Amino acid sequence: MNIHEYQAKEIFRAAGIPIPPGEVATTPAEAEAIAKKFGGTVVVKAQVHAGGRGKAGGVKLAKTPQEAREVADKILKLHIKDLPVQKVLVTPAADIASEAYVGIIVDRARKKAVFMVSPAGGIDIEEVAAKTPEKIMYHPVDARYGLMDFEAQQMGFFLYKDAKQARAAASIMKQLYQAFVKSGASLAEINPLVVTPKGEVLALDAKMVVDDNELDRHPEIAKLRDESAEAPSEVQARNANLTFIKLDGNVGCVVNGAGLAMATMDLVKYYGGEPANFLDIGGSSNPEKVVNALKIITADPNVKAILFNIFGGITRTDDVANGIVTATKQNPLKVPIVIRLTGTNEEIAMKILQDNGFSASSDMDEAVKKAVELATKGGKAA
Amino acid sequence: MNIHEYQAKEIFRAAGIPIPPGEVATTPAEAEAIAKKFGGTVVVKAQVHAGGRGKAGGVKLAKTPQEAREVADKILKLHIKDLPVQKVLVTPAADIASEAYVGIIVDRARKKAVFMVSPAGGIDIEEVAAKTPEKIMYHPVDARYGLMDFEAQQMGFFLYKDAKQARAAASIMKQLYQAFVKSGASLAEINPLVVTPKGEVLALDAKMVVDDNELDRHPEIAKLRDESAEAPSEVQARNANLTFIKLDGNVGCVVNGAGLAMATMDLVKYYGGEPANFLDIGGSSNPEKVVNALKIITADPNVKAILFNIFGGITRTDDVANGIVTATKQNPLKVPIVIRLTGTNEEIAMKILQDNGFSASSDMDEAVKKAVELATKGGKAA
Amino acid sequence: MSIFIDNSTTVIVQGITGRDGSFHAKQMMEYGTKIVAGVTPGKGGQKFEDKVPVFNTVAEAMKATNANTSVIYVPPMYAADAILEAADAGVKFIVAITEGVPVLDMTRVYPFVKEKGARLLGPNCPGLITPGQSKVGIIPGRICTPGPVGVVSRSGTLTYEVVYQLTRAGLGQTTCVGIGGDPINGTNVIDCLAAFEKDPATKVVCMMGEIGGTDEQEAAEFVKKNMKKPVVGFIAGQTAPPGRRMGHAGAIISGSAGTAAEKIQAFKDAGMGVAQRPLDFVELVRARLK
Amino acid sequence: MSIFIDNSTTVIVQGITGRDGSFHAKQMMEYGTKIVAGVTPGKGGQKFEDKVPVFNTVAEAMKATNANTSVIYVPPMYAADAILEAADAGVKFIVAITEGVPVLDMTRVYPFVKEKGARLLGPNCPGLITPGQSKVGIIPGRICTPGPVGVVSRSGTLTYEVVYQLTRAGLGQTTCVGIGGDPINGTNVIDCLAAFEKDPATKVVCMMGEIGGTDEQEAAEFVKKNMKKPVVGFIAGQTAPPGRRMGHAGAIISGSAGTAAEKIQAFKDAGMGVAQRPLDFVELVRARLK
Repeated sequence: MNIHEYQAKEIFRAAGIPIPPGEVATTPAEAEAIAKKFGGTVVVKAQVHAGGRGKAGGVKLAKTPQEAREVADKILKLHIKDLPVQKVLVTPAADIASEAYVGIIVDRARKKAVFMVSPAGGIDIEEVAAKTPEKIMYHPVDARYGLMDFEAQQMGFFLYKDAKQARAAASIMKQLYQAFVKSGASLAEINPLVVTPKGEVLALDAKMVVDDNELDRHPEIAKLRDESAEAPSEVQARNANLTFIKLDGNVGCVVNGAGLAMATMDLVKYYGGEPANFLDIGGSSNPEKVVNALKIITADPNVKAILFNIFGGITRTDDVANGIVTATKQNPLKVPIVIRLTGTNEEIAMKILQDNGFSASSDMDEAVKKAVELATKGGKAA
Repeated sequence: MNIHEYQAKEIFRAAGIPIPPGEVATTPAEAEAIAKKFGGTVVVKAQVHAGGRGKAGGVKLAKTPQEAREVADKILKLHIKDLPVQKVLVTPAADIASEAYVGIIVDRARKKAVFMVSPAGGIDIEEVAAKTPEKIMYHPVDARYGLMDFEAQQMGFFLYKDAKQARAAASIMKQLYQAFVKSGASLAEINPLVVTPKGEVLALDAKMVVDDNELDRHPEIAKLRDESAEAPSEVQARNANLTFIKLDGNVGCVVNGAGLAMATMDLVKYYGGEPANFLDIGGSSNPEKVVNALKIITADPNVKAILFNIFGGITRTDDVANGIVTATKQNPLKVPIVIRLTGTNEEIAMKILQDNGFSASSDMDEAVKKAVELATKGGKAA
Repeated sequence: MSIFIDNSTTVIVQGITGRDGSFHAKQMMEYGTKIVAGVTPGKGGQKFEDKVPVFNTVAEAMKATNANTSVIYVPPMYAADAILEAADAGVKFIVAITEGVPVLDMTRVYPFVKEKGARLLGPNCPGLITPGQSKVGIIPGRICTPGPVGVVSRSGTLTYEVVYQLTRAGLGQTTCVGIGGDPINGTNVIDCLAAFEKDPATKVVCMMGEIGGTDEQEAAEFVKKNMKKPVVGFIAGQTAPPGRRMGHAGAIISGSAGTAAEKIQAFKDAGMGVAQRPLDFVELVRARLK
Repeated sequence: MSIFIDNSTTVIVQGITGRDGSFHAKQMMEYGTKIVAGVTPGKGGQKFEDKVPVFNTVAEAMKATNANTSVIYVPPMYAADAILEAADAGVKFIVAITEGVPVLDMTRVYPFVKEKGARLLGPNCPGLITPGQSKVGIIPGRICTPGPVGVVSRSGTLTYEVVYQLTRAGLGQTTCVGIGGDPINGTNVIDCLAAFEKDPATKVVCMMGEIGGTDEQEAAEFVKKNMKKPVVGFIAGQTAPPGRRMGHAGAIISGSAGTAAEKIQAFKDAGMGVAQRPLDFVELVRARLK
C-alpha cells in the first residue's frame, strides 16, 4: 500500500527524524494561507502515488503566498501517470548545502531488509545505480539483531566526512529502520536527506510503501489509505478481494492463481491478442467473486471479449459456473465470453453452463485462441 | 538495584499485565483511608528490599479499614532482615482459585535470559526446585529473536490446561519479557500469578531487580531507587563509587579488585580472624576514594583493626598512600591499621607512608596475619 | 524415487481443525499421506476424523510422533510463528501453505529455520506431491501420475496446468514442487534442481518461473554448471508491465530487472529448452526423454 | 609457545584516544605489543603517538591492517556495540576490558561473536599477556616472566598477586589470561584449559576461580576427563555470605549453588592441587614441575 509523502513524514517525525514542518492543502486558497503562515519561500508538492512528480511539474517553489496559490492551482489540476492530484503539501523551502539518499527495501536475494545510502541524493537512485554505482553503499540488516549502532555509523561516515553529521545521519538511519519495522513497510526512503549551511541534517522528502500483508496488524497505518488517489477499478477489485491490474488490450481475463493468470495473458499475446487486464480471483472462490470480477471487467469499454480460465483445485469450478450465470442474468453481457474450466467439480460446472446456454472448453489453448479471434474480428461465442 | 513491589507493579501494568489496583501508605492513617476507598478485605504488604516478608509478618489481611490501620501500624514498626519497613502497599484482597509462579532471570551457564514457570506458585521457587523439580519448566530466551509467541504458549499450557487461561498467561509472559528487557532487569518475577474463580489470570505480586549497569540508560528506572530502604553504609559506599558489603567480623578490609578483596577476606579467616566487610575501591582509585572508604569502615564499631591490601596495576599505590595520610589527618584512627602495598609507584607510596609515620609491607600474608593479631589481641600497628 | 517426500514421510498438520486445514488434511489422508498428528492450541486431546491425535503444541506432537514433516494452514498473522514452532520442535521439513505472510516476518523466520537445520517450503505455496506415494499441501492428486519428470514452479494453478498436460500426454512425475510466489521463501528453484539432479528416478526437469527477482537467472546458471539432466523452462508474465505487482508479492518487475525476456535469455544461454506456452512442455519433455 | 597471543599478534585498539585507551595503548606499545591501528569515530585520519593510524570504524582499520586482534576500552554503554563491530569486521580475537557492560547486551553479543567465528575474551577482564612477546589489556608487564606455567583467572588483581608470587619464586609463565568476572563472558575457564593442554610449552596450569556459577565445577570435570597436565586451583570468596554480590556481577552465591566449598570439592574430586591461599600456588606448582 502506498501512502502519501505527508503521511510518511508524520510517521518519520514520530520516530524522531528531523523534518521541517509542512501542511496539506486541497485548494489554492488553503495553499496560500499556509504559505502566509510559514512566511518566506515555500515548496508546493503534489501528493500523489506516482514517481517522477518533479518532471511532471508536480513540485514548485513559490516566493510569495500569492505565488503559492497560483502554483497550487496548477498542480491541483494535474494528472500524474493517470492519477489526479487532489492534495498538495506546502513546506518552507530549506537552504541546502548537500543532498544525500537513504532508503530501505526488502531484498529477495539476500532475504533481508537492505539499506541503500548514497551521497548523491536528490535524484532517482536507479539513475545513480546505473551511472555511478560506487556512490551507493548497500547494507543488509540482520533482522535478528536489528540495525546495530556501528552499522548505522558506518553508513553515516559513508555519507559525511564530518563526524557530527555522520552521527546525525546514523541516528536518522536507526530511526528510519524503527519506523520501517514498526509500520510493516516494504520500502522507506528519504530523498533528499540534506545538510543545511548551518550543518543540520534534515529529511526533506519521505516515502513509504507498506506491505499489504501487514495491514491487519497495523490498523493505524491501514486507515491512511487514500482511495481517491488510486485507480477506481483497482479499489473496487481490492474491496471484492480480487487482484486486478488494468492493461491496454481488449481481451478481459478472469483466472484463478497469479501464475496461471500471467500465463493466460501471455497466451493471449501468443495468439495475436492483447490482454485487457490481470485478474486473479484467488484460491477459495465463491460465486460472488465471479460476479464482482465480471462487473469490473465489463466496465472497461476497451474489452471486446471475455476469457475465463479456471483450473479447479481449491477453487470449485461449479462455483465459478454459478457466478457466471448469476452475473450475466443481472447484467446481460454486451461482448462475447469464452469459458475454459477444468478440475474440481468440472462435470457439474459444465452441466450448469450448458443448462444456461453457455458452452465451455477444458482446453486452455483452444479457449484463448477463440477469445482472441472474437475480440479481434467481433462476433459472439457462448 | 532492587525496586519495591509497588514500583515493579507500575512497570508491569504499563506493559499491559493485569494487576489489581493498589496504593502506598507511609502511615497507619493513610492505610486506613486507602482500605476505606477500596472497600472489603484488603492486603497490607511491607515494601522492603528483603525476601520472606510473609514469614516475617510483613503481609497481613485486614477485613475493615480499622483493621487495616492496626496491621499497617504493626508492619510499619517491623525490621525485616535489618531493614526498616517505611511503606506498605494496600490492595483489595483477590479471590484465588490457583497460584502459579512466573519468573525471568539471566542465566550465566546458558548465557541467556531464562524463564522459570511453575504451576506451584505462592511459595518460594527455590523450595519448589528442591522438592518438586518436575513442577518447574525452564525456558531460555534467545535474545536475537525475543520471546516467540509459541514459546509463551508452551509455557502457558504448562501452567494451565484451559486454553483461555493458557493464552492469557502466554500474553502476560510476553509482556513480562518486554518489561524485563525494556527496564534492563536481571530478574523479574510474578509470584503468585493467580486464576480467580471467574477464570481471570492476574498478577498479585511483582518483583524486579535492575542491572546496575543499565541505570545510565534508564534514568526513569534509576530514580526509583529508595535509599531509605537500603543499608546506610552501602548507600554511602555506592555514592563514593565503592563496592561495599557489611559483614560481622572485626577486621576492616580495603582492597582493590573484587577477586583480591575476596581472597583477602578468606586469608583473614585463614589466619583465625573474621572480616568486617567486603570493600573494593575499584580500578582507577584516587585519594578521595580512600578517604571515603576509611570513613565507612571506621563507622562500624565492630572494627578493631584495618587492613589495606593494594596491588597496584591501574591503581597507583601512591594515590592510596596519599589517601591514607589525608584521611587519618582529618579523622585520627582509633584502631590500628596495617598496610600492604605493591605494584605501580610502590617506592613513592612507601616513602609517603614512612614520612607520615606509617609502616607498610609488600607481603600479603604477613600483613593479614598482623591485622588479625591486632584485631584479636588489641594493640597498635602503624 | 523422488525428492523431499515419499512413502516414509510422516506429517503433522498445523491448524488441522481450521477450515482449510481440515479440508486438506482429509484430502491428504485420502491420497495416502501418513498424517500422524494435528496441532491446534486449545484442542489438545481431541481426535481428527476419529483417527489423528490433536495436540496443543508442535513440541507435544513431536514428542508423541517424531514426525519428519509438518504442513501449515494457519492464518497469515500466525504463520511465521507456526514455522518457528515447527523448526524449534525439531521438524526437519516444513511446508507452509498460508498466503499473505508479512515479508518482514520471513526475514526473522528464514535464519531461524536455517539455524535449526530444517528445510522450509513456502510460504504461499501449493506444497508438493510425489505421485502414488505422498502429497503434502494442496496439489490435486488426480492430475498427477508417477513417472520420470521432475516439476518445480513458483506458482500453484500454473503448476497444475503443466502437470495436467504432462499427465494427459502420458508423461508421469517423480515429484512436483511448488516453491511459492513470495519474495522470501524457504526453498528456491536451485534447491529443487539440485535435489532432482541427485534423484536417480528423475530424467528431465520442468521449471515454471515468473517475472520478478533473479531466481531463474541463478537457476539457469546452476543448470549450466551443475546439471547433467535436461531442464525445460517457462516464464509467466511476458506481457506484464513494469512496476505493477502481478498478484504474487514477488512477481514485480523493478526497473529493468526481473523481466521475462532476460530470464528466457538466461535459459537459452544455459542450453535449456524453453516452453513458450504451457502446452509446449509436452513435446520438449518427450524429446528429452528419448 | 603460548596461547591466544604471541609475537605475531597484531592489535587494533578500540577507543585509542580515550583516557584508558590511550594510557594502555602506550603501555602495550612499550611492552612490545604490535599495535597496528586505533579506532575512534570522528578521529579518523589522526595518528596516535605519531605512529599508529586512527580510523573512524573498525571496518576501515581492518581494511588497512588486517589485524588479528582488537582490544576494547570504550565506555560501558558502547562496549557491546564495539564488540559487535569488531566481530563484524572480521577480527578473530577480541579482548574487551570495559567494566560495567549490561548483561542483557551480552546475551545479544555472545551469539553474534559465535556466528562470526571470533573469540571474545571478557568483558570486564584484565586481558592477557604472553611474557616477553605480547600483552593485550592491562596486566602489568613487569610482574610476569616467561616460563612453563599457564595462568587463568576470573579476577584482575588476584591474578597479579599469584603471578607476582610465581615470578618472585622463579616460576615463569607461558600465558596469563584473565577471563573476567561478569556473568556472561566470551571465553570461559575450560576454553583456556583446553588451549593450555594443547600448548607444548605449558607444563602446569594455575586456575583462580571465585564463588558464583558453576564454571569451576565444569572446569574440574574437564580437567578430570581431558587433561594430562597438572592443574592447581584456588577459589576466592570462601567467607562470602550467600545472596550478596561480591563486586563482580558474577560473584554471587544463589541458594546453595556456587559456594566455594562445592567448588573446592570439585577440584579435589578431579585430582587437582588446591591452594588455600595465593601463596600456596608456589609450592604446589613447584612440586608439579619436578
